[in-house]
Amino acid sequence: MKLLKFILKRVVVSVIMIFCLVTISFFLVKLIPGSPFTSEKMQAGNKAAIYAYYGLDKPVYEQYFTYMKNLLHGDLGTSYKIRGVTVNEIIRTAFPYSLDLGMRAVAFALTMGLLLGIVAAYQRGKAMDTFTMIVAIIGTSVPSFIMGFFVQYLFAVKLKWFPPAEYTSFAHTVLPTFALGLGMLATIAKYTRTSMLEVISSDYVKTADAKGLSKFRIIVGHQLRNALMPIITLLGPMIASVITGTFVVENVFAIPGLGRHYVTSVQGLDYTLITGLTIFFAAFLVLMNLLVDIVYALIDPRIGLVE
Amino acid sequence: MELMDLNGSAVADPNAFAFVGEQPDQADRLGGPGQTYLQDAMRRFRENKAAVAGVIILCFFVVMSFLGPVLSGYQYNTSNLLAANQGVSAQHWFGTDDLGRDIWARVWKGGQMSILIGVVAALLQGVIGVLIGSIAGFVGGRVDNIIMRIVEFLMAFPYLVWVMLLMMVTGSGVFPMILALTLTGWLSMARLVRGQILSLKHEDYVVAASSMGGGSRRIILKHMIPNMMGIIIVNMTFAIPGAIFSEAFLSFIGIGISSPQTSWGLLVNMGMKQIYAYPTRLLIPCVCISLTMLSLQLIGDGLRDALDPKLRR
Amino acid sequence: MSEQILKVEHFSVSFDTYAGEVQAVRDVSFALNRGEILSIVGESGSGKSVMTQSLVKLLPAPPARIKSGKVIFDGQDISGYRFKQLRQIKGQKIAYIFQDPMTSLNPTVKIGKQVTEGLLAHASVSRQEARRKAVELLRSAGIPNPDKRMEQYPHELSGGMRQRVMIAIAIAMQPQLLVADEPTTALDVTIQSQILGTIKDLNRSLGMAVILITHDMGVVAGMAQRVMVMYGGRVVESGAVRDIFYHSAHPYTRSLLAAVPRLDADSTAPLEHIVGSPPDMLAPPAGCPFAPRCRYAMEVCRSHMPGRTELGDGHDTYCWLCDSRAGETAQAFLRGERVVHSGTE
Amino acid sequence: MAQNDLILEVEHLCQHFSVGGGATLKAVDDVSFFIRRREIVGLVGESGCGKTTLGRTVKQIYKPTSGEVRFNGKAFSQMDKNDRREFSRRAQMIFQDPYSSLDPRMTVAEIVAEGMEIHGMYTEARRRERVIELLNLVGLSKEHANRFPHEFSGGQRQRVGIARALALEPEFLVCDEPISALDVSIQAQIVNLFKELREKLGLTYLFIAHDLSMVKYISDRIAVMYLGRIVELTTSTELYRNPYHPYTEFLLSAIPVPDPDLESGREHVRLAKEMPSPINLPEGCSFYDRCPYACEACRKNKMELRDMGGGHWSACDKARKES
Amino acid sequence: GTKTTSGSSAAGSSADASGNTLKVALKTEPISMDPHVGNDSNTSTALSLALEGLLNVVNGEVQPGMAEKYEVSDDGLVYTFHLRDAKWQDGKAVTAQDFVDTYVRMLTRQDAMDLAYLIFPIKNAAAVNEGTKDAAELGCRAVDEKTLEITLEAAYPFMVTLFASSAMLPMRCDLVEKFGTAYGSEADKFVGNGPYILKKWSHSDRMEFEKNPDYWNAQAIKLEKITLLLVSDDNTMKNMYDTGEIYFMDLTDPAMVPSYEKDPNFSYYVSGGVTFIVLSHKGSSAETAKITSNRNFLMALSSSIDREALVKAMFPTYQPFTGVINPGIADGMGGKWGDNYDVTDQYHKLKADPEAAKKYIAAACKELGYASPADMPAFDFFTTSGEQQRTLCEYFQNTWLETLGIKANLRQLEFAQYYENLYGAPYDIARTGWGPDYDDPFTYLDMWDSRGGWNKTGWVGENYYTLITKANQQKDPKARDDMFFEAEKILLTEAPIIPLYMSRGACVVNPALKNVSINTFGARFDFRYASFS
Ligand SMILES: Nc1ncnc2c1ncn2[C@@H]1O[C@H](COP(=O)(O)OP(=O)(O)OP(=O)(O)O)[C@@H](O)[C@H]1O
Ligand SMILES: Nc1ncnc2c1ncn2[C@@H]1O[C@H](COP(=O)(O)OP(=O)(O)OP(=O)(O)O)[C@@H](O)[C@H]1O
Ligand SMILES: [Mg+2]
Ligand SMILES: [Mg+2]
Repeated sequence: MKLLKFILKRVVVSVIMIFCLVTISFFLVKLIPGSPFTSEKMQAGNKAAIYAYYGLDKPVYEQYFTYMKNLLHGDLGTSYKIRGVTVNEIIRTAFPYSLDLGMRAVAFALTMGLLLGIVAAYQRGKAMDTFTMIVAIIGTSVPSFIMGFFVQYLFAVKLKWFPPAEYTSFAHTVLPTFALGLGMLATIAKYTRTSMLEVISSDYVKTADAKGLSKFRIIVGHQLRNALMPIITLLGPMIASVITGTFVVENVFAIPGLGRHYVTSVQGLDYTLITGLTIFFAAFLVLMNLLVDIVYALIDPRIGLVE
Repeated sequence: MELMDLNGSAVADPNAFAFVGEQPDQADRLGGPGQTYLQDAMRRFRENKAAVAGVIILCFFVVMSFLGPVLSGYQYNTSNLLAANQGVSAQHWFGTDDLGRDIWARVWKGGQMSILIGVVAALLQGVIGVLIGSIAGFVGGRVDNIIMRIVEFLMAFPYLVWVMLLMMVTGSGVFPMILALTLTGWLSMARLVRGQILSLKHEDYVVAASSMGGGSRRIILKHMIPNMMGIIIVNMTFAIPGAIFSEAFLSFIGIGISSPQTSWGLLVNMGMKQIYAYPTRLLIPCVCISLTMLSLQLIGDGLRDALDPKLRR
Repeated sequence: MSEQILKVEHFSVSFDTYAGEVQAVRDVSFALNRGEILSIVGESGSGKSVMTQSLVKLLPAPPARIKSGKVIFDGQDISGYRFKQLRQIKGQKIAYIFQDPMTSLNPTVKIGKQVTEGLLAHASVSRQEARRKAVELLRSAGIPNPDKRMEQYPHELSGGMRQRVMIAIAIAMQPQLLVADEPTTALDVTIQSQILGTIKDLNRSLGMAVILITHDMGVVAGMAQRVMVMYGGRVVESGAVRDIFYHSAHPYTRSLLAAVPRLDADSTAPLEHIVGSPPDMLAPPAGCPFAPRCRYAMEVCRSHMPGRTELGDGHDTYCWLCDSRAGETAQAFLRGERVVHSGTE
Repeated sequence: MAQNDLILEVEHLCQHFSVGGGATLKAVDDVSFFIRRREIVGLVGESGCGKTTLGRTVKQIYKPTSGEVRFNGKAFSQMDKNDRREFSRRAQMIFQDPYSSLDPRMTVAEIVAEGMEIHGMYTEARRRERVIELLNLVGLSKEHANRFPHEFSGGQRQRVGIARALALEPEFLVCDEPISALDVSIQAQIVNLFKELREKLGLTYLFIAHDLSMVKYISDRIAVMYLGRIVELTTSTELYRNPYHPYTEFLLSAIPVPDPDLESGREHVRLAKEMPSPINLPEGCSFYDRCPYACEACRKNKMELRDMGGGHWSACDKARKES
Repeated sequence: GTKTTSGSSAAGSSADASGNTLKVALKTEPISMDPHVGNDSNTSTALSLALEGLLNVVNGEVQPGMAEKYEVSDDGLVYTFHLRDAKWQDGKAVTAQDFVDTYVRMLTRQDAMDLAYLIFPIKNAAAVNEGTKDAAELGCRAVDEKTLEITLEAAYPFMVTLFASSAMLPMRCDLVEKFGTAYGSEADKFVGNGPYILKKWSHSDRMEFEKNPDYWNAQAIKLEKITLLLVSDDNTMKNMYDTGEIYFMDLTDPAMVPSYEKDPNFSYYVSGGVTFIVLSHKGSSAETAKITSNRNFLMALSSSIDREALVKAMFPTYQPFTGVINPGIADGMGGKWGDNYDVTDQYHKLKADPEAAKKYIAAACKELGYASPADMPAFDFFTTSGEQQRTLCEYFQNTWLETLGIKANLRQLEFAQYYENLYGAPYDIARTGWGPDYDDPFTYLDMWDSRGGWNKTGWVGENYYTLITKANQQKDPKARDDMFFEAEKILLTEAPIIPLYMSRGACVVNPALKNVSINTFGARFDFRYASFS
């Protein structure tokens, strides 16, 4: 009941937030110099005609009202650059790929990251700790376009274990999952290690130990729970941004996800697509943060649902 | 009856049993120089070999980024097409690029820029993030809610649009770019700090400090931040490479550092394009970045350990 | 089957810190019989908790390090046991109740789970069964409405309540040895007597041996069969409870007893206390750790740690005053008088 | 004169917590008492009866649900920012839990000096001296100053907490079981210290404790709490000699005596029933369930604390009547 | 070397498994199956599979398409096409009226007119596009169901390649009413008449084509299925090629060429692209405008550049260039433009000449009243985004600074902003390029017509315009070419153009894949007759 009220309240606030976001980005985007309809061979008169056709010649506020009216019906408009295709359609076809890849990467990063972080904390200063640090360094200092290329070259071109690109079978998902997950993995491992170290010497862990619990139960049931807090905070936006698509990895592995649209829509000033993607991402982010807050309250009952 | 001491040896000296009575002043012979938490942490940091190694590596890169370009005798931006695409040689220690520019000089010049940007951006992000996160977590209630929604707003707003708008107002260059990096970089730190503050708020020592009349500023600075320093440091060590690579991306879409200046991120991106033809062009800046990250990680871990009085050597 | 459930020999524990080696426990030996209640009293910081917790390696290592010593539990030397082997003992055969109820319970886990998980780890019981048993345990530890409490989190409970939860956890497996580290420090007298009663009942019915660490001399008097007094990481005296209370042979034990207020005592006169502060375990004194604060200290006390003096009936003390050469000083101690300083340098 | 003599007045103080499911937990319920200057008032009671909560509310850590607390004649609700600041210096609290109440990342010196820094007392150098003085005062030495809390035993930590409180030269101290973690010799030292400080500095204490013999020794008056209410309040000698309330009587009987011969023969009274949950308090007297003297009337009527004569306040006098 | 020889078995097996399927990677997605919306090489490749125009170009040779045969009037102004009995994929017959409707729509539609100018050679087309003439007056007429008559403005010699280009592909205008702007945006919103049928189009991902059994020349079509895959990363494309995932790769990035140059399956092709630096006579300020309009200034910039060394160092597959017309273009006399006309090293030099450059700049300074070039303001120099552009322009920036002392502030812009700047916003210097639309020198000259189209530098060449107009009216191809050569000279001496280099296309084909047609005009890569060996 309390939870429901909390969620409801947040949803209302979030809708307002997204409304502001749409409004502000709608107007701001139009301030960027340039035009979605330039091309090297465009005749002067033709541009005006196209603008008129798409209603871009009207005052911006009028365009805004039209957009908002359509938005109420769930219509995000038609892309200017991917001719004739609606933004809804673009999201509908591209998002499943990003979602699938993102989920895999998150699952991979989370399991491996937590594992590495825990082991590193336990083996502080020993081999596994060093290994985790190396993973963290590689994961953060090697950007995903290099990592993507590297795994593709090594595992597809040299070793021929996996296909180099596309996204049609399980074998295809392995390399992009790894490339996308590694950075996250590094971050998660590092944070896990840090917060595990804070928890490891606490008294309640001693209590758990004295009960004769197995290492696994002590770690999972007692240490991890408390060590997870900062990681969960991190995870919200991280998951949101990963499952709504990542430009680089999708680019390297030729995955038709949403990621590239974030970049190309802005580069091409595809106004409708920019705004549509912004709404989509914001909704996701809000959802993830809401989840984070709920999980927060579930994990640490002292905090409660902060409104 | 004559007693043995605990080790089983007898005490022969007859004077040993002279009465002295209590001398409580000598009870304690505690050692340790007079130190505060910070001084103590610094000492422990200095005793940490790995961390010191990190500092040395970092110093090396900082020093080389200024000294390196001078050493080679080549300007980082002078092109010499006739000497283009050379490999490693006695003249050009790291070879030359497509325009015949000395890669050694470029790498170190790029280091200057990347380290500057990474450090300044990470620091700014850190300070702003900690500040705003602290306020949100500490004040709580409506303020927290509003701040967190603003953070969400900023996170959701398309980054590139921010950047392009910013470019309109400020033009391109190092400082607009640092501004652009900071604009969104502080968000994760703020969220993280807020989360930590929410749980630290309930600690008794925080309650104790506030009941003594300690203001929120003091409580945050003296109690909460030191107790979440581990997390803050990790975030900062991640923010630096983040800034370095974002810079490269921004530079290509026109808002970053302007030509002919260069940076590690730019060199990496260029190297990536030519990976098959000239793999060393990617390798060298990559190694530089990785070593810098290594040093940062070592320093970060060392700091974390030094700042945690509970940890052993 | 040996009469002794626990035998500890030459047990030393240190902490490696930046400042150096903190020698928290130094060469402690003692034994505990089945079904016996041994009370450990002593200065705070004298190593009581560290010593008892190190028996099954509960302290994080590093920094804690067991330097030497043997721990023979139930006829087996467990000092060389690794984590896996110790698991069979911890919780099941040796259970602990810790000093601090505020931090000893996991703030993010419901009480119910914290109680049941020990049961589930050792006994093959169903979840339902474990839950039912947990409710029973909580009730027997004196927690009202145990059903409701099962669903609560530690922060929703008062300190006393939390300690009772700790007790419920500890007695869950009916261990052979219960180490109760100041179990009632946070409790009021009524609950204290109830908890102690529970412990005593278990002690009687199961033959469970108990190590009871406490500062409350009244509790010691009521519970213990034998008492061990610690100071500065060492055992200074041990013996049957009456011997300690009525015939203590160590100046520290005497000072301790003298400091206890009595209900019938005059409350205007100041309580007796020991001047000075406890020794620094980073550089513990070579001799008797109590020497600097001892009214009857002699030169030798400073330089040499005395060996054991057996006073009979298991009453042992470690004090140079028992040495025949102590002469005048020992006489004064026995009379309970202050030594009048002869004034010679 | 009378007004001036009272350092703390508590009137109908309530502190209710809302717990899960919309229920409220009346941790402190309609409590009224006062403390005179230089007086030590002991507060005893079953764990969970609300002593800490009362102490914290009095120290302004919790905002009371209702009721009023007056410090030096000034009501909390009337205090402005300066008054509050002044109050935060003049009234100090020693926390029940010596482990969690010290910042793990501060040295003892920093912890002790903090209050002085907050209130800008003394110069930097003088503060450092003061820290050493205070540490010595509570039985720690100056070499402890640079150590961190985790390097101390519980008792040593508690002494740090006491030094921290004393640093601000308070006139009123809320001591939430300040000595229960200490060994007897230090208990004695600290209790002596408290008494001495009262003589020297005219301090006033609200002294929460479990150890009844210590409470008796230190307190001028003692309040007995049961389930959020004060059930008996009188001078310490009177209370021990002449308990009115059945709960007090019961409490006294549970005190262990530091004498094995006496103790071994003694049978502690054990109450048959357990303490009722503070969440759903019974309608009448909250001790009804467990009271050996309970009658039908007790079940229905809540007993108010009232003066039984000679400044002996009690909510019930059955114990006296029946014995 | 490549892995293709060892990987050919893998390639073969994957081809068998999917039943004679060809997988090809494209760097950018085809814009639309509506032929009026885009005509970049990838779009034209996709269009060539599903749509067929009047004529086809296969390996640079014109072959019959929908038109079985055609006649040209003696004056070269009227083309009459005789259509064969062909069907759209939905069974409707392909008629002459379809073509007429298509061209009218191309000129009159409101939503996408970027390409309309391409059919301006048809009589009255420009006027129809401007709205000054009625669509009925367009020189395009369905004589009967199967006969199409097209009348031209002038007897352009390049019309045959234009008829074969994607700009003149037919479309189903009746369906446009149904789908509106979305026509051609999805597989189910498009009807083709080509050798393949578009079965599936998953945007930003792939297009799947299957053999059209009803295609008039179906027996010549060997492959059952062709998949066009979007792979925007060059390295990925290389890795896919090397592992045998794809059978063909267009090496758009010159950095990729060295890896394959010695491969027997590697080949260059003429892409016709030329790259320049242009100066704006309008300038970013009044002061710079004066400088950028100065001829000596332009020559100073130009002669300080070492085209030969630059191209060798940065783009080893390209060629330095000092003209305007790509010498590889048809000269209308059966040969190449470069056979008879050559301006190499004449107006601009292949090698840098710092001495000359310094003389030029000194002259410019004198003319403009500067003591030294250092007194000149910094110039606004912009180019498109990307790593290579940055390196390239840094060369100019550095060279100009070191040889001349001229400062240029480099700015990289995204396309959407780059063109906007080039057309509307003030600037001083820009790097730009041009690719030919049809196989005729005119395509390189037309763009410098200041009165419309592309040239927004502020340079106005009245004599130039009269010259090229007159040239197009010449019957004799030699006379026409001579006049174009004259025009090229005017551009090189008067217009604010600094030519830099010509790009060259390069591709590798898996040896298992045969009969891929590569064209400069029409479909860039035509896979219709491709087959596996
Ligand atoms: N992690 C640690 N690092 C360094 N020293 C420690 C550590 N833990 C405990 N000590 C030291 O070990 C000694 C023994 O501590 P212990 O907790 O056993 O005392 P105790 O006898 O249980 O005291 P109390 O009665 O107050 O609980 C103390 O001097 C303490 O300072
Ligand atoms: N923040 C809180 N939220 C909800 N309930 C609370 C809170 N703090 C205390 N309580 C409840 O209030 C009651 C009184 O708690 P309090 O800590 O004051 O008891 P106490 O008398 O100090 O006990 P102890 O002697 O064990 O320390 C308990 O039932 C406790 O569970
Ligand atoms: Mg202890
Ligand atoms: Mg309490």
